[in-house]
Amino acid sequence: MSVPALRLTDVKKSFGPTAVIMGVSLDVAPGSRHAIIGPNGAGKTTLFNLISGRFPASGGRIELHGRSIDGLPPHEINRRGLSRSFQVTSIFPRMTVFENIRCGLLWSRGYKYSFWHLVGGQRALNAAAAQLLADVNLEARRDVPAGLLTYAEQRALEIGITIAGGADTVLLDEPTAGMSRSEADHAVALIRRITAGKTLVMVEHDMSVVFDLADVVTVLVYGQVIASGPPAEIRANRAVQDAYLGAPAEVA
Amino acid sequence: MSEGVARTAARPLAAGGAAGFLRRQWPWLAALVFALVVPWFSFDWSTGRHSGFIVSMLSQIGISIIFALSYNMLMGQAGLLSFGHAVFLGLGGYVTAHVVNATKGGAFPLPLELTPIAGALGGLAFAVVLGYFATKQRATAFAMITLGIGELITSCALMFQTFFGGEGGVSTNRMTGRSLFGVGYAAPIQVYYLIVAWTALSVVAMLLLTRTPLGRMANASRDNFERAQFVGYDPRMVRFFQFALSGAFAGIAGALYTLTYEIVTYDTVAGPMSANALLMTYIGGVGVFAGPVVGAVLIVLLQSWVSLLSNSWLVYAGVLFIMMVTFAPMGLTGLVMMHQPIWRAGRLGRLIGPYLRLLGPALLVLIGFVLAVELCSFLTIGAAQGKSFTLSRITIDPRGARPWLVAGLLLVGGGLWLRVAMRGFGAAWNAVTEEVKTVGTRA
Amino acid sequence: MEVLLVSLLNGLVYGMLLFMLASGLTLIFSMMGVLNFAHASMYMLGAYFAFSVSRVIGFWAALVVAPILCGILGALIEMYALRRVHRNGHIAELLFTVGLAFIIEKATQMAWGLLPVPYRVPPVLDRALFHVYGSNFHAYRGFMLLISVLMFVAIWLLLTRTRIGLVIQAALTHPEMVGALGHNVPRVFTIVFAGGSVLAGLAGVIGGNYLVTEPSMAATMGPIVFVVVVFGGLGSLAGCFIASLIMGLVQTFAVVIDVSLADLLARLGIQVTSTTPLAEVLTMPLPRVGALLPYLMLILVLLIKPRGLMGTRDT
Amino acid sequence: MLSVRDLHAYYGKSHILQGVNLEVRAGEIVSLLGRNGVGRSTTCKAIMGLVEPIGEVLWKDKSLVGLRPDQIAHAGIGYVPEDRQIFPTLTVRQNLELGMKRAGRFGRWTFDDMFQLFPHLRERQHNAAGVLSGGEQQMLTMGRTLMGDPDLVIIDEPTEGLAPMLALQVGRFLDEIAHRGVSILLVEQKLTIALKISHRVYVMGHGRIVFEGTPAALAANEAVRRENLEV
Repeated sequence: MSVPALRLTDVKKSFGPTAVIMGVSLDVAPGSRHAIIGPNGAGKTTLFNLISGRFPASGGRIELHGRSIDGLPPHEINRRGLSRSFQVTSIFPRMTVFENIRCGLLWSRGYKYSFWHLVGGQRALNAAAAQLLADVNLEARRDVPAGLLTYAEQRALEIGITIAGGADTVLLDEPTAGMSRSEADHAVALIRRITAGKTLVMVEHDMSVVFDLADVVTVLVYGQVIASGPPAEIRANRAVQDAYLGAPAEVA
Repeated sequence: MSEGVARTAARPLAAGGAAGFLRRQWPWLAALVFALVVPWFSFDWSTGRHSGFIVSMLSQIGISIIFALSYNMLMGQAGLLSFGHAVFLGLGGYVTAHVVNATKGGAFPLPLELTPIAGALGGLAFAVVLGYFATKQRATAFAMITLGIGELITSCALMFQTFFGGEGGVSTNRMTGRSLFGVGYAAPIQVYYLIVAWTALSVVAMLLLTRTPLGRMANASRDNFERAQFVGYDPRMVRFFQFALSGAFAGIAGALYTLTYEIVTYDTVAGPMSANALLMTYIGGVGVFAGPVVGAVLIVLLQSWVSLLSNSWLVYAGVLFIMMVTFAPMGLTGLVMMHQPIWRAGRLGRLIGPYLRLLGPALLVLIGFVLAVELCSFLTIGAAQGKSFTLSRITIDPRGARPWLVAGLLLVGGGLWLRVAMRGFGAAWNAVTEEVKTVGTRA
Repeated sequence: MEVLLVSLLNGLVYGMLLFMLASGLTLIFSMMGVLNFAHASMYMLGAYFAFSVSRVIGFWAALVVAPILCGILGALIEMYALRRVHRNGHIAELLFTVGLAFIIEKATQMAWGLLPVPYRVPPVLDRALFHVYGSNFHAYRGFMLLISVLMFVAIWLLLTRTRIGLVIQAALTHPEMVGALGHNVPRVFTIVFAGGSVLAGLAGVIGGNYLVTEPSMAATMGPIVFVVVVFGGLGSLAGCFIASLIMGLVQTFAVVIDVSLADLLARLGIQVTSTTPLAEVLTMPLPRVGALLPYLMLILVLLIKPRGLMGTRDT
Repeated sequence: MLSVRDLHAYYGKSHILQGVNLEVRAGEIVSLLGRNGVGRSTTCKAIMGLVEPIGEVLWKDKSLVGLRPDQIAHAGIGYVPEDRQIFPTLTVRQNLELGMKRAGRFGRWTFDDMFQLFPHLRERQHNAAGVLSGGEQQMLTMGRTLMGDPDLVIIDEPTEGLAPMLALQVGRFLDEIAHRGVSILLVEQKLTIALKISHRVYVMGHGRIVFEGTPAALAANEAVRRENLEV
C-alpha cells in the first residue's frame, strides 16, 4: 500500500487525570473515504483536534503523507493540505457567504498577507469562489451575512469553506448533525461530489450516511479502536453492537 | 468635512464605470467638496483672512479622521481593542518634527508636502517594534499590553531630551521654504488644504485596504480566529501586519499634527489622546467603515464647542459614552444602518412622527442635565476661578435655590415624559419592523 | 545596610497597598471577565470620602464608613447600570467603566475642587514607630501594613471558609451551574462588584493620606494596577499578590539605587561618552527611570509567559 | 408534575425547538432519546431557564417561563448538565455542600447517603474536585444536584464517555433515586439503560417529539428506531 495519506501511531491524549485517547493507531489510504463512529464521549472529536493541531497530543505520532505533523500549529498543517470542519459550526458570521468561501481560497491561491491586491478585481479568485458557491448551492444566499443562514445552510457553508483551500485530505466532523433526512441526503450527495479524488475522514453518527459514503469504518469506543474494516463487516460485528448500545443488543 | 453617509461605503467597490462610481461614492465626493469650500464661509472679506478658530478646528477634524480611521483598522476591522494608539500618532509627530528641522538645516531637501511620509515611516517603524510584543496576545491581554506601552512611551517622552525634548517637547517651523508647489505654508489655511489632501489620500487608502486579502482576513480573524487558522492563516501575523499598517496611518496624522501646531509634546502619546480615538471610533460606530469619520467630526465639534463654554467636557464625554454603550452599542452609523431595511421598504415615513415626539422630552432632559452639571461645576471650580455662570447675559447664581429647582424640574419632568415617549417609540419601531419583515424588502 | 532594610519595609507597604487595589480588580475580572476601568476611581473616592468623613467623626470612623460608602456605590452601579450593559458584550461593559471613570474624575473635582485635599495621617500615628540604623520607620506605615495583612487574611478566610465564599469561587468558573443549583448568581455578581469597591475604598482610605489625595490620583494609580493584574496573571489572586509585592519592591528600590546602565558598562570596561548612540538612555540614573519599570517588566514577562506569572486564562 | 406544551427555543437565528410537548408525572422515570443535535439538551436548558423558553412549562401547575434558574431550582427541579461542570477549585465535599439550598438543612439525602451510594467519593471528599476521573466527576455532579433535595431531576447524558461497567453503575444509581420518590427526566443515547428503567419514553426528531410510549412499544417500532436512533 503506498504511503498512507494519514497515519496515526499509538496516539494518546489526556486532559489532567482523565485519559481521553488511549493509544489509537490508524492508517488512512490516499483517496479512501474513512468514517469514524462510536458512542458519545468516545473521543472522536478529540482525535480530530489532535490531527488538525488544535490540541497537542500527549503521546504517539501523526504523519501526513509520511511527513510528521506533530506539534505543528493548525495553519501550518492546513498549508500542507489538511483541512477540517467543526462539529459546532465555525464560520465567519458577520461576513457574507461569498466572502466566507473566498477567505477559504485566499491562502491556497497564494495571496498570503497581501495588502496590495484588491480582492474585488481578482477574476480567477472570484470565479473559483462563485464555482464553489454553486457546488454547495448557496448562490441564492451569496450576499447574506453567514450568521443569518439556517442551520443546514451554515453546515453546507462550513463544508464549502473546508474544501475551498483545495486540501487533498479533508476531515469532516459530523457534517449531517441536526439535519433532517432530506437535508442529510442532500449533504451526502454534496460530500461525495466535492471530495471525489480526495482523502476523506469523517466522524458521523447517522449509520445510513456512514454506510452510504464510507469504504472503511473505524469504531472508537472509550478512547480505543475496537474494530476497523469495510462497512458490512462492521455492521455485523457483535462487539460493535454491544459497545454502541451499552449492553447486549436484545432489548429488555 | 460633512458626515459621509455610511451606507454606500460599505458596499464593495464593484466595477461599474464612472457613472456607477459616482452614484455609489457620492457621499465621499460631497464630503471632499464640502471640506474644500467650508473655510470660505467664515472668510472675513475685509481683512482677507480666515477665522483662525474655524480653520484650526477643521484642521483638527482632518487629523482626527485619519487617526480614528487608523484606530478602527484595529478595533472595527480586526477586533483588537488598543489603549495606546496615540503612541503612533505622537511618535509620527516627533519623527516629522525632527525631519522638518533637518530639512531647514539643509540636510536633505524634502518638500513640506511629503513630510507626512516621514511620519508614516516613523509610525510604521515603531508599530513594527512595539507590535511584535503586543500582537502576541489578543483581547484583554492585548488591551493591557497596549495600555502598558502607552504609559511606557509617555514616561519616556517626559524623561528623555534628545528625541522627545522632555517636558517642553520638540518645536519646529513648517516654513522650510521647500515646497513642491512653491507654497510658503505661513497661513494656516494653506496647511489646512494640505491636511485635506492627505486626509482624502488616507481615507481612500484605508478604504481600499479593507478590500485586500489582509483586510479580509483581519475581519475573518475578528469574527472567528480559530476558523481563520484552519484556512491557512496565522492569526498572529494577520494582527501584526494590521497593527503595523494602522501605526503608519496614525503616523501620518501625527505628522499633520506637527505641521499644524509646530510643536509636539508628551500629551500626543498620552492616555487622553488614546481615549479620544476610542471615543470617536465607538461613538461613530465600529461596524461601518465611515463610522469613525462621523465620530471624529462629531467629537471634535462637540469638544471645541463645549470647552469654549464649560470645563466639564469630561462629564459630558463620560455620559455620552455610557448612553451609547447602553442604548446604541453599534454607534451612530450602526443606528443609521438599522434603518436601512425600513428605508428600503419605504416605511421610514412612519417613524418620523415617533422620532419627533421623542425630540421634545429629550431636549428637556438634556437642558436640565447640562444646567445641573454647570451649576455643580460653577459652585466649586468656577468660584475658585472667579468665573460667574452667565448664560447669554443673565448671570445665574449657583448658590441660589431657584436654578437648582429649574434643573431638577427639567430633569424629572422631562425624564418621565421621555420614558412615556420611548415606550411609544418602541411600539412604533416594532410595528414597522414587523411590517417590513412580512412585506419583504423593496430593493 | 540600613537603607536596604528600610527600603524593603517601604517596598512591602507600597506592595500591599497595590495588592489591596489589584485584588479587588482581579476578583471582579475573574467574575465578570471585564477589567474595571473605574476601579482606581473607587480608590480615589475612598480617599476623598475618608477626608470628608474624618473631619466630621474622626479618622477611625472614616476607616469603616468610607469603604462602606464605596461598596454601596459599587452595588448601585452594578445593579442599575452595569447589569443592563452586560447583554451588549464585554467591550460595551469595558467602555461603560471608562465612561464611569471620566464622570467620577470630574465629579470629584466638582465636589472637592481641583487642588489636592489636606487629608493628613491621624496624629496618633504620625510618629516614628521604631528606630533602625539611624532612620526611623514611620508608625503609619506599620499601620498600613497591618491593615493590608488583616485584609488579605480576611479575603482568604471569606473565600475559603464561608458558604458565600464557596459560591463566589464556584461562580467564577461556572456561573450557570451555580444558578441551576439554586444560588442567586446576579446577587453574587453584585456582592463581588461591591466587595471589590470596598477593597478599593479601603486602599483609598489608608493610601490617600500616605500619598497625595488629588483628582488625578486615579489616573496615576490606574495603569499600574492594571499592569500588576496582567503581570500576575489574569484572574489569579495568588499571582496578583506576588506581582504586587514585586512591583512595590521594584518601585521603592529603584528610587534608592542611584546607578545607570553606563555605570554597569563602565564596570565591564566599556566607556560611554556623550557621542555614543543612545547616550542619554545609558546615562539615565535608575531613580529617574522608576516610572518606566512596571511597564518594562510587564512587556518582558508577557514575552516569556504570555499568560503572566500564574495566569490560567488570556481573555 | 411537569408538563411542557408547544415549547420553542432559538440559538441566535437557528430555531432549535419547534414545539416540544412532554410530561413527567410524580415518581415516574421518563427518558428522552434521539440523535445528536436534535435539541434534547436545549429542552433541558429551556426547562431550567438557562435558555429562553417560548411556550408553556408548568411545574406543579405553576408556570416556570421567565423565572431565573435559581428560582426554578428552588421550586424543586434539579439539573445535571451533560458536561458535568464540577467546581475544580473546591473539594468534593464543598461541591456537595453547594448543592444544598440552605446551609445545614438536609432533605432526602445526607452526606452519608452520598458516600454510601458512591464509596469512591468518601475517600476523595477532601481532595480538590479537579483531580477526579471522568466517572468520579459524573457521580459527584449527580450527587451535588441531589443534595438540593429536588422532586424532579433532569439528567443530561450521564453515561457519556463512561466505560461500560461505570455506565451500568449509573443505571443502578438511577434506580436508587427513583426508590426515594424522585422523578427523573433522563436524556440518554444508550438505549439499554433508558429502556430498562423508564416507565415512559419520548423520541425526538428535529426539535419535535416524534414518538411517545412505553419502552416495549419503542422496541417494537422498527421505523422510529431506524429513523431517529442508531441501531
